[in-house]
Parts: sequence; structure tokens; C-alpha cells
Amino acid sequence: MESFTRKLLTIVTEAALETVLVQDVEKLGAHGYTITDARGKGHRGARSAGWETDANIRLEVVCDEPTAERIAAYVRDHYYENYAMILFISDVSVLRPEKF
Amino acid sequence: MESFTRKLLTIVTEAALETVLVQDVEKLGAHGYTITDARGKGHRGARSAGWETDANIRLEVVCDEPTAERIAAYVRDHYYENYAMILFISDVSVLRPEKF
Amino acid sequence: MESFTRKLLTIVTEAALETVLVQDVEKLGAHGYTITDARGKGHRGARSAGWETDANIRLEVVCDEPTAERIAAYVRDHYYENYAMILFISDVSVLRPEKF
Amino acid sequence: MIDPVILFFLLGAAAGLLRSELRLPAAVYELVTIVLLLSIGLKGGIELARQPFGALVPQMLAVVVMGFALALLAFPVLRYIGRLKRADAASIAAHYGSVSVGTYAVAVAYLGSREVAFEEHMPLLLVLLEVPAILVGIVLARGFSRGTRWGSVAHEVFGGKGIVLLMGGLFIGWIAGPDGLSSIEPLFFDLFKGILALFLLEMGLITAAQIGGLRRHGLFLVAFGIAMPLFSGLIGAGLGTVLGLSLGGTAMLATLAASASYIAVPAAMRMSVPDANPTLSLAASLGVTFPFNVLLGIPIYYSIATWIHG
Amino acid sequence: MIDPVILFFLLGAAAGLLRSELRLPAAVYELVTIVLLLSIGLKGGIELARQPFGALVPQMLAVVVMGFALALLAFPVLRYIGRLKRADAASIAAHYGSVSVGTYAVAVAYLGSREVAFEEHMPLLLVLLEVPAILVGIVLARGFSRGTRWGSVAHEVFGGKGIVLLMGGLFIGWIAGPDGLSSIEPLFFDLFKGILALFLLEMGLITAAQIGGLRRHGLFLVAFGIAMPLFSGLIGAGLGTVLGLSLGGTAMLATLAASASYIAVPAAMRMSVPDANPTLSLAASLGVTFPFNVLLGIPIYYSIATWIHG
Amino acid sequence: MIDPVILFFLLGAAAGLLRSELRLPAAVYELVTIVLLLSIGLKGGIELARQPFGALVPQMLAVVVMGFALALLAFPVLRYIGRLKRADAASIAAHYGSVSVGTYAVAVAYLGSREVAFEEHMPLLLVLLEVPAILVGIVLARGFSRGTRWGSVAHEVFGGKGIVLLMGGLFIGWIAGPDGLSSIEPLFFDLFKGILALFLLEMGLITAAQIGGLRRHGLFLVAFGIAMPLFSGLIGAGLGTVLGLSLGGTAMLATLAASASYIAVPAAMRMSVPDANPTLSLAASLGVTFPFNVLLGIPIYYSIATWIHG
Ligand SMILES: Nc1ncnc2c1ncn2[C@@H]1O[C@H](COP(=O)(O)O)[C@@H](O)[C@H]1O
Ligand SMILES: Nc1ncnc2c1ncn2[C@@H]1O[C@H](COP(=O)(O)O)[C@@H](O)[C@H]1O
Ligand SMILES: Nc1ncnc2c1ncn2[C@@H]1O[C@H](COP(=O)(O)O)[C@@H](O)[C@H]1O
Ligand code: NA
Ligand code: NA
Ligand code: NA
Repeated sequence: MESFTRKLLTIVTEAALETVLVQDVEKLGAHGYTITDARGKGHRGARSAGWETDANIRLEVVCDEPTAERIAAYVRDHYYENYAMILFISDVSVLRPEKF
Repeated sequence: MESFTRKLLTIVTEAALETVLVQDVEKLGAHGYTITDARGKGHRGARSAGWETDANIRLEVVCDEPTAERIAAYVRDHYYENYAMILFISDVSVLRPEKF
Repeated sequence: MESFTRKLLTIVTEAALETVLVQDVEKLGAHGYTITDARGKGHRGARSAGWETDANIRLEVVCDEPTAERIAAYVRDHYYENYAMILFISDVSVLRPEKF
Repeated sequence: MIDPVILFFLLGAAAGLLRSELRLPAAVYELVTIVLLLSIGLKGGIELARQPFGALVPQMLAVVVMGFALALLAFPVLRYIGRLKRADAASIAAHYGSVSVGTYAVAVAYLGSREVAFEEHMPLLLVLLEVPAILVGIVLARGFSRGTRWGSVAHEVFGGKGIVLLMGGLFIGWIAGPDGLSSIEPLFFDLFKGILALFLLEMGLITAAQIGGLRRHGLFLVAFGIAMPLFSGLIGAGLGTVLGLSLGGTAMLATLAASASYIAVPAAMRMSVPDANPTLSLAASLGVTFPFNVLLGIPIYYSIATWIHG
Repeated sequence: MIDPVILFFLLGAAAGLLRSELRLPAAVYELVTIVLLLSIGLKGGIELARQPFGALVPQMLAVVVMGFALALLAFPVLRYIGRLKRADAASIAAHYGSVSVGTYAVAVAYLGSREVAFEEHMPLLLVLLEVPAILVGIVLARGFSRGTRWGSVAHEVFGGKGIVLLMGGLFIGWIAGPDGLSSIEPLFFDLFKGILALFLLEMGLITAAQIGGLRRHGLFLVAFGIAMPLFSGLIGAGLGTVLGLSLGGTAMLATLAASASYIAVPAAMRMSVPDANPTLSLAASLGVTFPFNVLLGIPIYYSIATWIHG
Repeated sequence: MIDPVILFFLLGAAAGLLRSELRLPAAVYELVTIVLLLSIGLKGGIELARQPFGALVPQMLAVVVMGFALALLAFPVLRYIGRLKRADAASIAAHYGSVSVGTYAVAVAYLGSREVAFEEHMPLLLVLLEVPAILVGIVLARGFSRGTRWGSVAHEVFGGKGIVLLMGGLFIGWIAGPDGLSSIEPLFFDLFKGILALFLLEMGLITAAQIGGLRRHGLFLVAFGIAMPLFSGLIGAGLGTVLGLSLGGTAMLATLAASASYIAVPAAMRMSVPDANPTLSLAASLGVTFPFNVLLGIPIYYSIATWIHG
């Protein structure tokens, strides 16, 4: 079974960013994304998802390396300073490279 | 601490497939699976999880490489054509290889 | 864009452990964590999240390798025997190494 | 005067079209649906307790035949006039041969506020109408031969939330009778219209989200989504009159015939006719027919029933 | 005649056993549980406002002793007749020494529809009964010495949802009194049985899911899960009579004694006796005793109470 | 005597401070909020149906001016006495110039249990007061020039859940009138206080979680969070009297002025003034002002109104 390497970019951030963030990643070349609801704790304190202001989302994008770099750079420049956020990237293999 | 390499196979797809998909992965040799509710967007449009028909699930299986390949091939042959779905595989290390 | 390698440690376990587990990982050096609600199946049977006793959580920690090893060892020693639990570790790259 | 529950539907649709941030959590949508399904089932069950079951058998059979017939009539229109793929035509036909519990609930509210009585065992016919069209859809799409796993189809259909709760409600209502249920009336009957209002708010949001599918797939679906319920409504009204139903019952059967499924049938089609595109069928049934029925259709079917009965 | 809320339990159990797609979202289960716990607490609190607290102290003490005693009596049976591991025997003993709020709620409905009055401060005894068995369970499993962190055990027990909401309801009812609460009656009192119906629907589904655990672990648990509540019910009825409770109150105390916990105790055991297998205790308390009590037990305890009082 | 809904708030706060395991699922919080917002809107809409809209225009304008003024007055205090960063001062000022629907609901309950009438179109003023302070906050933080995307600000504000549901309720109530709404009264009106109780239980938990933010950021916020609402309440009471409102209406306008937003404004500030620290503003508005208003403020504003009117 032939498979191809792509990047999986994961962002955990404030739920309030969902609408703008998905616009951003699509504009920057992602062909899709997946979101799950999350809670957690980090440098900006606990975010326990008891109510809307306090909730996190976990956004995943499978894409090629340049797109992942583009999204990471954009997100760093626009959101790192003011928002609770982490971002990490890993390698994944996929079967349909044209999809991502 | 000794650790062993296994595969983490992740499928994001329509919630309607949950029942059959978990039967499939068990039949194909997975010793377990984890599911979270998700929403997202891809080639088949936005799936925003407002109601059952519109929701995604995110299914993870930790398994050995042959099992991962078997599941990926099966899923590709049976579901790729007609269902909103992505699949990707990555390397993970685990402590108890016999478990997966 | 400079990036740095860190470990992503993922634990899937019983929701009942949430409170103690986050105390443990913080004590062992994690700078943060992310939790999503999950369901699944493994050696201890199906956990379908219909009610509290039956639910899983999926806990993620991004950290350096020694911390990941410390958490993995601790968790193995304290919880593997008596709780439904899996743990796996993968490599991720991050932009702000000081954060993790 | 317009029923306030309809205004909730319009509010949801407007909020959806204007891309507001309003969302109902999926769990709330489920709660509201569960209570509505149980209420409707219970109401019907109480009535069953009151009359000999045997007397209903002819109605039940006639209604099942209507379910088969409507799906079979819709198919050629979709396939040859609409030029849809075989699977899509079959799937949409199944949606329109089946029924929508949400539309039924709005008709209950409509007749209720006009104080028009109807045969209270209607929910029994509602349950019966869910199923035949699904079978027609599967057979039309795949023929009899191609190894359809009928066992799992049956499980899919009869194990779905909608049928389990409606049938469950019917049984409980039947066994407990009106007196037995008085203690649970405050939740299941007194709150009915308030909960229906919340349900329609969400349905407005969902409906608005289907418009995209509509835009991509042309005018045929819009035309079909309006013409088919009008035609089915006429059939339903005719059948109701032949069966000797009251004015309200005739309007109700017309509404059932005219309504298109968006819960049981989509789920069944997704598993059994996977090559049908769900965007098309939902755009038609939710994006066109549901709002049409709720806003205009029900009054029209009521007028038709009045006219036939007059 | 069978209470309709019981029919909801049977509907849920049937749907679960037939593997239907019916699920209640976890959030709905939580909402329903929260409202039930608050209702029960509030009802009890109103009554506390009416009578001198001091008069209740003997009852309270007696009931706490009963909680200790039931757990201590169950343990040797489980350990030596059932041949269970020490931890499992201790954990199951704790479940049966403690109480089930769901069973209590069904007994309220049962006595209510028979118009049998009972001492309304029962919820106070319910709260008191939750705790002692947990302590017994921990001590039986681990002894006194092995460094149990009693502080965190206390936090676990008293900070659990069940006790917080029951105690909170009791306090609010006590302070506000019947007049103060009239404005929140429509939600907490009028809807009580409807919400109980939804709760029992879900309990049916949950119960059905425990049957697997039962199949794996033999007949002993089934026998214990029926014999133990009958025995405890007898003890409870006897104690109720000795304490001078009314007929209804005696039946109620018998039911409390006979019921087995499935919320507070499982959570506490999971943290404090982790080597006990939760599948075993839940199979017994949810898979056997809960349905037994709801379907047969409560009428039996009521008969016992009638017989003693007669 | 203390209203029982307040006791639910105290229960939630106590459970939160004692770190109990009690949580309300986010979906339950949303359901409860949605029903409250719709109830309040519907109540106001019914009243709008009763009187000429034109007569309300002066009040509406005056109230909008008040919203601008309160935010503008709060800003220098926060910036120069509190020595907060510009963005933080602007954001907190916006919170206090705007309103809290939860506080309004408690005031409705307060006046209701005292049988004090008030102008029922208050919810219209409530909606109007949400907006101006947000504009002030953005302009204070970023000036007029810095390329604020006002289009998306407007979308953010008017598309938010709070305003959509309040405005939607107002419209529906207006169109349907009191008779039209009678069928949905059991859910939206009869259950109002029960649902408010659940809401306040959750608000207690949320409030308790803000105390941490407070501890980290000093006494100034506590002082401001008490002094500002007292000052605003006075302004509101004065304006109410000038506008010729009844005693109840004056107390209500004072309460609105004194309340601080924790839904619409935080969301808007997060997007438009991202460099403001949300921990600070929520610690003040939720951790101090909300409990202050609910426990002490509302009675004080009512006394002020009585005193002015006397
Ligand atoms: N080290 C970490 N590992 C996993 N998740 C983290 C970590 N640090 C932060 N997070 C998540 O990212 C969110 C924002 O982080 P922060 O900006 O550090 O507050 C937190 O609420 C957590 O959900
Ligand atoms: N590039 C992507 N990255 C992450 N998730 C994706 C991506 N593409 C699709 N998905 C997810 O997979 C689901 C099905 O994808 P599709 O079949 O492309 O519609 C979507 O609803 C998303 O949740
Ligand atoms: N092979 C696996 N792949 C993914 N998730 C698993 C796997 N095995 C177990 N899990 C998850 O881990 C939980 C506990 O596993 P266990 O201790 O094996 O019962 C299960 O409920 C699943 O959610
Ligand atoms: Na139809
Ligand atoms: Na017991
Ligand atoms: Na204000």
C-alpha cells in the first residue's frame, strides 16, 4: 500500500477564535480541518470549559509542509501574543496525497 | 524505560458510520479504539455537528503496522468513495507492546 | 521558521481519574495539558460514555523527553494495574521550546 | 394569525441566514427531539387504549400502501424529469414517501390552536408511514438481488431513535391510559408547545444551513420540493376522506403524506444506499419541503380537507 | 396498576437489550439527575423547616448505625460464600450499605400514586445513609493502617455531586420554607415525575449495558443482588417500625435500606479501593438490584411495612 | 426574606469554593441561558404590542446615551486611579457600561416576589444597553483610526447569542401578543424561576472560579467592582425618575445601569481588543459585581428608587 508523508498541524486555543481561525487556515491553503471541544491548562491559566468564555478547541489540519509552515507562521504572528494557544506539528502518512 | 514502536491510525468520518466502523476495526485485528466527537470541513463540505446527520467522529487505533495497513486498505476500499472521511497514520511509542 | 522537537504524550483513561491525573502531570513537570472527552473499548471492555462512570478522557501533554518519560513511568507504576488506560508518545515540533 | 412556534422557526432561519453566532448544542437538540417523540407517542397511545384495535387495521393497511405508492410515484419524476442518478432518485423518493415528525408536531399545534379535533391515533399511522418508503428506496437503488443485508436494514430502521421512542410512547400510553399518565403530563403535554418552539428554532438554523446544497444543485429540487408535497397532500386528503376520517384527521393525513423525512430515512439511506448524495436529499427535504410545509403547506392541506369535507 | 415511569424503565431496558440506536446524551442524563437530586432535597428541606431538628437526632443516629451494619453484614457473605477477592467484597458491601437516589425517587412515585403519606424528612436520612458504608468499604479493603488519605476520601465523598445537591436542596428548602419555594415549584415539583420518566429511560439503557458484566461473573451476583435487598428491606422495615415511623415512612426506610448505590459509592471506591473491579459491583447494583427494586422490590417492601404495621 | 433563587447562587458558589465535584455540563448552561433570554425577550415583546412604539423613543435614546456615558466615566477611573493598561481599562469600562441579563433576571424575581410592578418593556432597554459601551470600549482602546473592521464588529455584536435571542423574543412577543403566547407559557413563563435557579447555581460555580483572577490582581478591582455599580445605580435611578418611570421601573433601570456584562462584551472585546486581559475584566464583573448585585445591590437600588420616589 503506497503512502505519502504529510504534516499534521494541531492548534489548541480559545473557543472564541474558532470562526476566524478556520477562515485563516482555509485562506492559507488547508483543504480541510477537524475540530474537537477541549479544556486544559497552560500559561494563561486553567480553561475548564464550564461555559463558553472558558472553553478551548483543538483544531487539526493535515496538509503539505509549506502549508503547515505558512499556517504556523501566520498563527504565531497574529495570535501568540494575545491568546491562550499552543501549536505543534507532526509527520503523518496518508493514502491520497492529492486530498491534502 | 523500554519502549516499543507502534502505529497510531486516525480516521475522521461521519458519525453515522460509528457502529459499523468499530465492528470493522475489531474484526481486522485492533485490540481497542478511542472515539471523540468532532466537526470539520473537507471535500464533502462543512460538517458542523449541529445535529446527528451533520456530525463527525474521530476514531483512533493504536496497533502494529500490519494491522494499520489492513485497516487502512479496508477502509479505503469500502468507504472512501461514498463517505466523508480522512485517514492518517503516525508512529507512536508505547510501553506495553503486547497490549496493541 | 525554526522549530524544536518535543514529545506529545497522550493518555486515554477513565474520566474518574481526571482530577488526580492532572495533579500528577503538573507535579511531574508538565507546563500544561489538554483534555477531550472520549469513549472507546480496550482490554477492560467498552466504555461508551453514556454516563459518568462509563466515560473516558483523552489527556495530551506536550513536554520535553525527560518529563514525558517521568510521567509515563509514574502513570505505569500507579495506574496501569487497576485502571482502564493506554498511553503513547510521539514526536512533535513546536515553535516556542521554552513553553513546554 | 400566525402561530408563535412558526415565529421561532423564522427566527432560527433568519439567524442562520445572517450567520449569527447562535447555536443550540447537539445535546439540547437531542433532548428536545426525545421529549417531542415521546409526547407524540404517548398522546397516540392514550387513544389506542380507548378503541378496539381491530377497527384500525384497515386504516393501517391503507396508509402503508400509500407509503409505498408515494415513493414509487416520486421515483420516475426524479429519475427522468430531474435526471438524477439512480441512487439519488431512489433516496429522495424514500424521503418523500416517508414522514416528518417535526411537521406533524406543527400540524398538531396548528389544529390545536384552531380547536379542530382529529383522530388521536394519528401517531400510529405516523410510525407506520416511516417504514415502507425506506424499503422502496433500497430496492429501487439496488434491486432485490444485490445482496442487501435485510437483517441489518431492519435493525437500522426499527432500532432508530425515532421509531423506538414513538413506538415506546404508544405502548406506554396504551398501557397506562389517560389516568396513568396524568402525573407526567406537566412535562410531556403542558410543555409540548414550548419545546416545539425550541425545536423549531433549531430547525430554522439547520434549514438555513441546507441552502448551500440547494444552490449547487439547481432549480429542479426546489420545484420538486414544493410540487411533490402538494401532490402527496392531495392524495393524503383523498385517502383520509375515503377512510372516513374527520376533517382534522383528513388534514392530518394530508400533512403526513406531504411531509418528507429528515431523520429516519437519511440514516437508513446513508447505510444502505451509500452512493446517494445526502446533500441533495436533505437540501430538498429540509431546505425546501420542511419550511414550505410549516409556513404554507399545513394551512393549504387544511383548506383542501375543508373543501373535500364541505 | 403499573406506574408509567416504570414503563419508561422497561422501554429503555428493551431498547438497550435489542441494541437499538437510542442514546441519551450524557449532558441530558446529568441535567435530569441534577433536577431530581435538587427536587428531593428541596422536598425534604421544606419538612425540616416544620419540625424541631432535635426530635430527628435519634432517627438520624439509628440510620447511620444501620448503614454501617448493612455493609458489615454483606461483607462476609460476599467474601466467604461468594469467594470474591477482599477488595471486591468490600466494594460491593459498600454499595449495598449505601443508597440509591433513583430507587428512592421511584418509591416516592409509588407511594404518591397510592396516596400513602410518609415522613417528608426522608431525604435527610437518604443523605446520611450515603456515607457510612463508604467508610466501611475502605476499611474492610485496606484496614486502618495502610495510609488511607482520609482527607481526600472525605473530599471525594462530601464533594460528590449527589451529596452536594441533596444537602444543598435540604438547606435551601429549610431556609426558604414552603412559601418561599412556590415560585420554583413548576420546575422542581410539577415536572418531577416527567423528569423521573426520562431518568428511568436512561437507567434502562444503562442497566441493559451491565448485563455483560453479569454474564461473565456468574450466578452468585444475581442471587446476592436479589437476596441482599430483601434482607436489608426487612431490617429497614423493622427499624422504621421501632423508630415509630408511619406506614409510608416504614416502607420508605425499607426501600432505602434495600437500595444499592450506583453513583457516590462507585466513584469513591474507584479512587480509594482501585483494585476492586467496578464491573462486578455495577453488574450487581445496577444490573440486578436496581431493576429488581424498581419492578418488584418496592411493592414487596410496602407489603412488608403494611404487614408489620397491620 | 431571601429569595430561594439567591440560595441556589450561594450553593453554587460554596460548591465552587470548596472544590466540590459539582459541574453543570456546558450544554445545560446553554439550554438554561437560551430559555432565560427568550423568556425575557418574550415578556418585553408582549408589552411592546400594547403601547405605541413612538412613546418609547425618548426613553430609548436616553438609555443609549447612558450606556455611552457610563463607559466613558469608568474609563479614566480605571486608567488613572487603577493604573491599568489602556486596553484593560477600555475593556473593563465596556463591561460596566453594558448590562448583565442574569442580574436583570434576578431583579425580575426580586420585584416579582415583592409584587412591585415595573414597565414591562424593560427588555427593550436591556437590548439597547448592550451595544453602546462596546463601541466605546473599542474606540478607547484603539482610537478611531487604527483600521478597526467595524463591519465585523457589528456582526460580532448583533450576531451574538444574547442579542439575537433577546431581539428574537421581543419580535415574537410583539407579533404574537399575550394570547398568541399562552400556549408556550408553561415553558417560558411558568418555569422561569426554576430555570433561573439552575442558572444561578451555575453562575455560583463560575463566579467562584474567578476568585483566582481577583487574588492575582489586587484590591483595586474589588473596590471598583462595588463602587462602580453603586454609582451607576444612582445614575440609573436618577434617569428613571427623570423619564417618569414607575417605582419598579426606576429600580429596574438602576439595576441595569449597575450591572456589568459577562457574555456579549467579553466576546466582543476578545476579538476587537485582544490585548486586554480577559481575566481582569471577568474577575471584576463576575467575581465581584455579579455577586454584589445579586446579594446586596438589587435591594439597595430598590431602596434608592423608593427614596427618590417617596
Ligand atoms: N504543555 C502543554 N501540553 C498540552 N496542552 C497544553 C500545554 N500547554 C498549554 N496547553 C493547552 O493550550 C491551551 C492554551 O495554552 P496557554 O496559552 O499556555 O495558556 C491550554 O488551555 C491547554 O489546553
Ligand atoms: N485536510 C484536512 N485536515 C484535517 N481534517 C480534515 C481534512 N480534510 C478533511 N478533514 C476532516 O474529515 C472530514 C471528511 O473529509 P472529506 O471527506 O474531505 O469531506 C471533514 O469533515 C473533516 O472533519
Ligand atoms: N488499541 C487501542 N487503540 C486506541 N485506543 C485504545 C486501544 N486500547 C484501549 N484504548 C482506549 O483506552 C481505554 C482503556 O483501555 P483498556 O485499559 O485496554 O480497557 C479504552 O476504553 C479505549 O478508549
Ligand atoms: Na410523505
Ligand atoms: Na442499602
Ligand atoms: Na452597566
